[in-house]
Amino acid sequence: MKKNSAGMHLTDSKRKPFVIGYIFRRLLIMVIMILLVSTMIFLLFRTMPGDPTASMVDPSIPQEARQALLERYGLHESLWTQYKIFMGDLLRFDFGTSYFYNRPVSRVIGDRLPATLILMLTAMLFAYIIGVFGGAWMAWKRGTRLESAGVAFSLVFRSAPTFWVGLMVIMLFAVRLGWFPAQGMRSTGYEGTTFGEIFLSLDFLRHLVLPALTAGLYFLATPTLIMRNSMLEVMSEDYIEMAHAKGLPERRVLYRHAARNALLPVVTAGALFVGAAIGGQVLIEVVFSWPGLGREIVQAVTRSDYPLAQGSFIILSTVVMVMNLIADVLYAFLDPRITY
Amino acid sequence: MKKMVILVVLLTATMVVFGGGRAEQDAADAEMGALVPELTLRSSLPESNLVNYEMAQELSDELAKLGVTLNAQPTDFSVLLDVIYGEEMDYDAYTIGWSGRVERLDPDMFIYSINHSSNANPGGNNTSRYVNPEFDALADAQRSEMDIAARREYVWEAQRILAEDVPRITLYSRSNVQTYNHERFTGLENMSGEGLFNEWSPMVMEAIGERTVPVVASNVNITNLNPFGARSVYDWRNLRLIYDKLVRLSVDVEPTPWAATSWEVVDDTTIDVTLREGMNFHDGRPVTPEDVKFSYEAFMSLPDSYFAAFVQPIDSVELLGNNVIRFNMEYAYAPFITTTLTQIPILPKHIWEGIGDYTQYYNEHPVGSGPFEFVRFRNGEELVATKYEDYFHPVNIDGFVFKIYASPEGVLTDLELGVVDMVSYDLIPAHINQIKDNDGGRYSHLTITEAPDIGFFYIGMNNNRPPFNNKAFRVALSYLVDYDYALDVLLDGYGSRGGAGLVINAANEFWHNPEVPIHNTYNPERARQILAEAGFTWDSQGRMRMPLE
Amino acid sequence: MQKVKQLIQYITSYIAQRRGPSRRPAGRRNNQSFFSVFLSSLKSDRLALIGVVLLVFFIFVGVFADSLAPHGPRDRHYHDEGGIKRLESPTWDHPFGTTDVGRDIFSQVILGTRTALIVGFLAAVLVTFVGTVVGIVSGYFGGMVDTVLMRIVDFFYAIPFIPFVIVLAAIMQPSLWNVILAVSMLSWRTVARIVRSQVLSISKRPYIKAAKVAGAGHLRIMFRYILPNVVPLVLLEMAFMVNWTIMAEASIAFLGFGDPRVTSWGQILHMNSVSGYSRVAWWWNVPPGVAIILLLVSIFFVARSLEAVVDPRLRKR
Amino acid sequence: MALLEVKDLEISYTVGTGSLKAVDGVSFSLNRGESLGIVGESGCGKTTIAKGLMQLLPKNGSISGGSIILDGRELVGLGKEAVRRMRLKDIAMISQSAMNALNPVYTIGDQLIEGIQAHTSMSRQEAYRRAVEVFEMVGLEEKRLKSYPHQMSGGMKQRAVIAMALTLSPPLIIADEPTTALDVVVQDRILHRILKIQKEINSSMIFITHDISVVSEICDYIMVMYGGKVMEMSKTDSFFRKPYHPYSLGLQNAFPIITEEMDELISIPGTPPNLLTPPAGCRFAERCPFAELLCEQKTPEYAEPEPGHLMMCHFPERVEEFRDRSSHTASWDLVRERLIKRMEVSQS
Repeated sequence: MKKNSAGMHLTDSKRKPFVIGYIFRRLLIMVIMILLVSTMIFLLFRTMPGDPTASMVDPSIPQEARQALLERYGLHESLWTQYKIFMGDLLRFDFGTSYFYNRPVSRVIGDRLPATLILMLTAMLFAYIIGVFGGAWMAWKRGTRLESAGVAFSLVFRSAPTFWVGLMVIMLFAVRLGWFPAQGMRSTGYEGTTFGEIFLSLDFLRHLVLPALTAGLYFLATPTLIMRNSMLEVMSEDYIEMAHAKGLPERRVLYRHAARNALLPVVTAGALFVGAAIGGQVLIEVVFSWPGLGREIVQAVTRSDYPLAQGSFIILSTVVMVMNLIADVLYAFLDPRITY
Repeated sequence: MKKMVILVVLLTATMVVFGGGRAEQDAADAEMGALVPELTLRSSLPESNLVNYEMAQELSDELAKLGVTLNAQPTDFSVLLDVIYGEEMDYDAYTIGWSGRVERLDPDMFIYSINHSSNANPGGNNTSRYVNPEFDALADAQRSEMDIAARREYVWEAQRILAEDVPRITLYSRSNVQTYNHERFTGLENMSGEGLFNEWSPMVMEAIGERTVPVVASNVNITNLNPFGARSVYDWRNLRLIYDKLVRLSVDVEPTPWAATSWEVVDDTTIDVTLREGMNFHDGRPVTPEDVKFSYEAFMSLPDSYFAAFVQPIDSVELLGNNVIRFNMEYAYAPFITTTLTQIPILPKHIWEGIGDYTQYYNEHPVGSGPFEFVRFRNGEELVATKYEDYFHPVNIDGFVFKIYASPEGVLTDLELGVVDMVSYDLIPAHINQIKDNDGGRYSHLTITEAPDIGFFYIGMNNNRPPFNNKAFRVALSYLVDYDYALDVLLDGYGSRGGAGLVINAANEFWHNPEVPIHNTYNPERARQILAEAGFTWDSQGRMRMPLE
Repeated sequence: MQKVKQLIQYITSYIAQRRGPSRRPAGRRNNQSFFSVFLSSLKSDRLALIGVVLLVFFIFVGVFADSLAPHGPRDRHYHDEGGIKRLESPTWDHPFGTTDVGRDIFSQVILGTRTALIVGFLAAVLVTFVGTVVGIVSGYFGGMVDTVLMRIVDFFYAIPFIPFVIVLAAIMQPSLWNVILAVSMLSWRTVARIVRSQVLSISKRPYIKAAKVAGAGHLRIMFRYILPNVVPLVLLEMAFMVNWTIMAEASIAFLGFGDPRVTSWGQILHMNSVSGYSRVAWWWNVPPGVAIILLLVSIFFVARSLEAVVDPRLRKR
Repeated sequence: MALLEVKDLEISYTVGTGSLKAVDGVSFSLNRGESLGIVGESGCGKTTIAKGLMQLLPKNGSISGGSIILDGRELVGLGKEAVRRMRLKDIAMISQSAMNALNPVYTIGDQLIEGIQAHTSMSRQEAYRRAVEVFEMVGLEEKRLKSYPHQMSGGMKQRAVIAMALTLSPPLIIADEPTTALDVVVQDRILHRILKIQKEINSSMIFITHDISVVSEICDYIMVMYGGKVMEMSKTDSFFRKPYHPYSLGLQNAFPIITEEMDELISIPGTPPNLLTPPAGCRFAERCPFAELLCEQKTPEYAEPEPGHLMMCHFPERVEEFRDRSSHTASWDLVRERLIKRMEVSQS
């Protein structure tokens, strides 16, 4: 209950003795899921046409050389042997070496993942802050033109392809108005190397604005509309009338009592939305030349860089699962009725 | 509910109309030849090569008018390579291209490698499966002829045969049109097949304004900093500025002594090279003949490196003392100086000798002896290099930043915003036009450069299979290609004309045979005529049939 | 005994009184009221009305695309004096202008409408079919069946969408079917979950228990008694799936994993971006972009109104 | 002077195109320490009166006429802030559904303290002590303040809701069917506790229920409502000794008073009138076993057959006959047949 900073102190401190056990159980399931996802993706890649050497070598190279390459990457082995090696490595957190980068996949991903995550989390944060307050406000204003306008606004941006909005946003804010940089994650030749220097600098934040805005506008409809519906539902609850009957100020009823409860389904929906959101990042990354993992996946797949594509896919899956877990735990913190 | 039902019915009806095919009976016209089989043309995807994609679709439309079904199937590049280099050799036709890398100025690649029958087997570069003994003899002869004028005779004659046999139809060559910011930099060299970001520009270009480190834009990511792992021209564009080479091709594509002060052709299979004195690697250690020997031998030990073809003729490398390095060849190899010596980088032996498998080394911080010193590389973002103060040749800029974009569109934006100073790839026609139009003076700071390219893009045909095994069919096909559409419309004129069997174009002045007549006009009537003359017929349904044996 | 009877009579009449005029008929009659409620809600909900009008318009355009499109999608158009009409801004002949090689964008957008509707509709049907079956089976049988099915659902929840479609597209030849297949493979999870929770609450209703007691078979109960009650919800999900698919198709096409030979809105945008004229020829990327927005928005507006019908608590707008 | 004076109160709802009067011309007054029970079927307007007093009407509802005077102050037309201050402090409500009246995400204590602090300048500690006091009053342990609603039983929750109403010792408490959701044994205990506390702190109480027997036990006065109007109002003992209105008679049948011997339960057939199109005459006429033509044409006036005993019927003098006939099932069966016939007519 540390999360509840709203000034409420009267809580039963031993309310959630099972949280640790629950998280542990979930993590266990997650590991199994990851192994399943890995198996699936492994098999998918082996059924892919075109062996990786095709795009790796200059076409003018003799056939024997291609054979040598296949052997170097273990691609001449039987499927089962390849699978055993792959899974064995995976259990040691070894995704293998990228055919293209000649570099451990984990390091390639490590370079790219933070950029993807930060962009996504910023966009989600943006969408959720605006969406939660906006949704609550729309529920309050229900039946008015303002509400219709709010609904239409959020749905229009949910209906617009992000890459298209991205192009428009670049044209407007970067090219015409020149307010923000259009491409990349930081200025050319930016020196910073530590996490703080990279991700907390003003330069980075300026680059973050447009892509995060584009992604955020797309995400916006989910929290806004769910919050609105949920608020409408909650506002007809007896405890809201009770809060009024207690003579509490209207704003307190709206935000302390109604919004707090209405938030619960928003959190759940958000968790399920992450899966769609993190995949959709690819488009934003392409449009804004954002050096994220999504672009890497696209390249790895087109070049049949199995280890990198597999690794990225597995990592993205893991991110989705971790986000789901976080949302569930968050939900439990928000709703005291949930016990594990 | 009613509305939903209607919707379902309507949509289903649409699908039936949309997806339903016509199944017509084959009313075999008995006495005619076999039907021309249904063909598949594997073309590029629009995003990898829009012109090839378009031309393939157009050819499909043209053949349909002649009663031949040709499915132009856009195919991913790696899949395409897998198909045309695969064991099964199972394909009819495809579109692809050969890039005009500087070393391909030597005719060996375009004459021997892609047309000789010895390469017509699976995995070989003769993906047209073209076999002509008369041609083979010429191709062999030019290879071992060390006298350049005599060699030219062979090459010219070989071109004549190709133009007649039409093993492939060249669609077009694309010019190297690039751009740079003339308000910041001057003195750039534009090289054929290389563009602006070649081996020379970074050394000779000069800063005008305050910015002394140009930002070079790329729309393709760098994958590798390891010379043994590097597989694309994009990797090499940077590595060749960090690692030095014995010989460099000058702006006029003349071999110029570089890290080597001179070379001597002792006999057809022996070449002596003298290494320049006083050079150091970026870590301060001297460059020695041992490093050179090590580098060449390392590449010789890897059959699948980017340079495998170039070191293949080398038998051994000897050190003769006095900085002289001797290359013993297995057979006479005419292009040795222009290709091999200009391509193989000199690596520091003290760094590499301890590494087991060279190809698996990431080489996080490359150390070479070239004009630029590696600073850092951020995957997907940028590679930064700084001027190497100790270099024997003057360098005017303080370094460069190789900045990576996800799309040409992004580069154009940053060109306009002044973030980028020059590009390292060929601009697409649309962007050339936009920069030239200079709407509202937005691109006034940019200069467009143009150089012809010796590479070419073509429609490949499997000469082993009907109907492509019929020479008349191939020739007729070359009349169905709208070369004007490719050059004037799709390329906006930034390129040169293709033609039937053209492999060495006019940009390669020395080797190109101007006297060979090349069919390069669109004339469907003539095509029909050629086919009719060759015995092709059309049945009652308008389908084309093969000539009777 | 008499007293007990009277007590029951009292209780039932009391319940009837308490529920008052707002009680809704249970069972099959739901569907009838569903559409009439929807139609009547159109009168008061202006957004839904806009949505219906737009949607009908798009369906009309999609169905009659062949007749409505003045030209073929790949036809090149020439000036009278012979030159190709390259990158011309809108004129009467070409209401949305022409592409860089002289193709009529208006015709392409019209033909793209049909593609969007077909892709969206097909995938939505597949998704809702699989999702509904899994949801009903899982919710109805419960126990081990439920556990297993829900674990499978969890598995599919862990797969990132666009990367998965890209992999699928790479494995198979680029085609519209990839998008349909990928959407279907990953999106039934949502429908299954929602249907399951609905079924869980429905199975507790007295008439289901009554049917069971009366000896109705599992299939009969699932299809005769449960299915009609989830239909409104499923329709709603189907609407969202249509949108999801159209958006996915556009995204995949933009990334270059679509079938370039099929005229779709995403493909028009992709060709626009590949050609390099995206910033010059606004008439080339605005029409397909706006078409996507309008079609999706119209479906959202209609779905939103459906949602209010499905969930009476939202009807108080 | 009376604590609460309600005069000609009218409350209307706008529904769709029309509007309906859910409460139509209700007047009553209540002295300090006294309690009034309001009974009637669902939809008769009793809860609407409660909401009207609290000014907690939903958005489509409003007080369209009459006045409510509490302690000499007119409540109708009071500003928002004044209304807010009045709630809990002057009029507290014990709500119908204790199950849902507590916010599930906050502890009971927090919700109590929040109410106290909204009206007083008490510190958190003081408010907490007050909360403990009222918890003791309703018989809950102090540690329960730290519980969340879902951790308590229905009875405990109901007591917590009662405690909440008591925190500021308001002069008027409105209990709106406070025990409907509970089982019979708990119901009884809670009712008596409410009664006891009401006497202790000497506040007035309005007790709303559909269960007429409850009123007989705990209220000083009773008001029977039907279709938004008061059908009968009197002192409780007078009413139970001698109910006058046919509707009251029907209600008594439906809720046998335990002390009296009754053979059978008789319910009133039919449903309350639709107030969007209220009947022209007496609102109960349709279901009344003794209705005559006059009843369907003309709204009756209030009669006062005994001092302080008001009723709305055209035939106060026939009360003895009504009482007798109403105890027979046959009279009510007649109504049922009449209703069925009418339904058939309107359908054909």
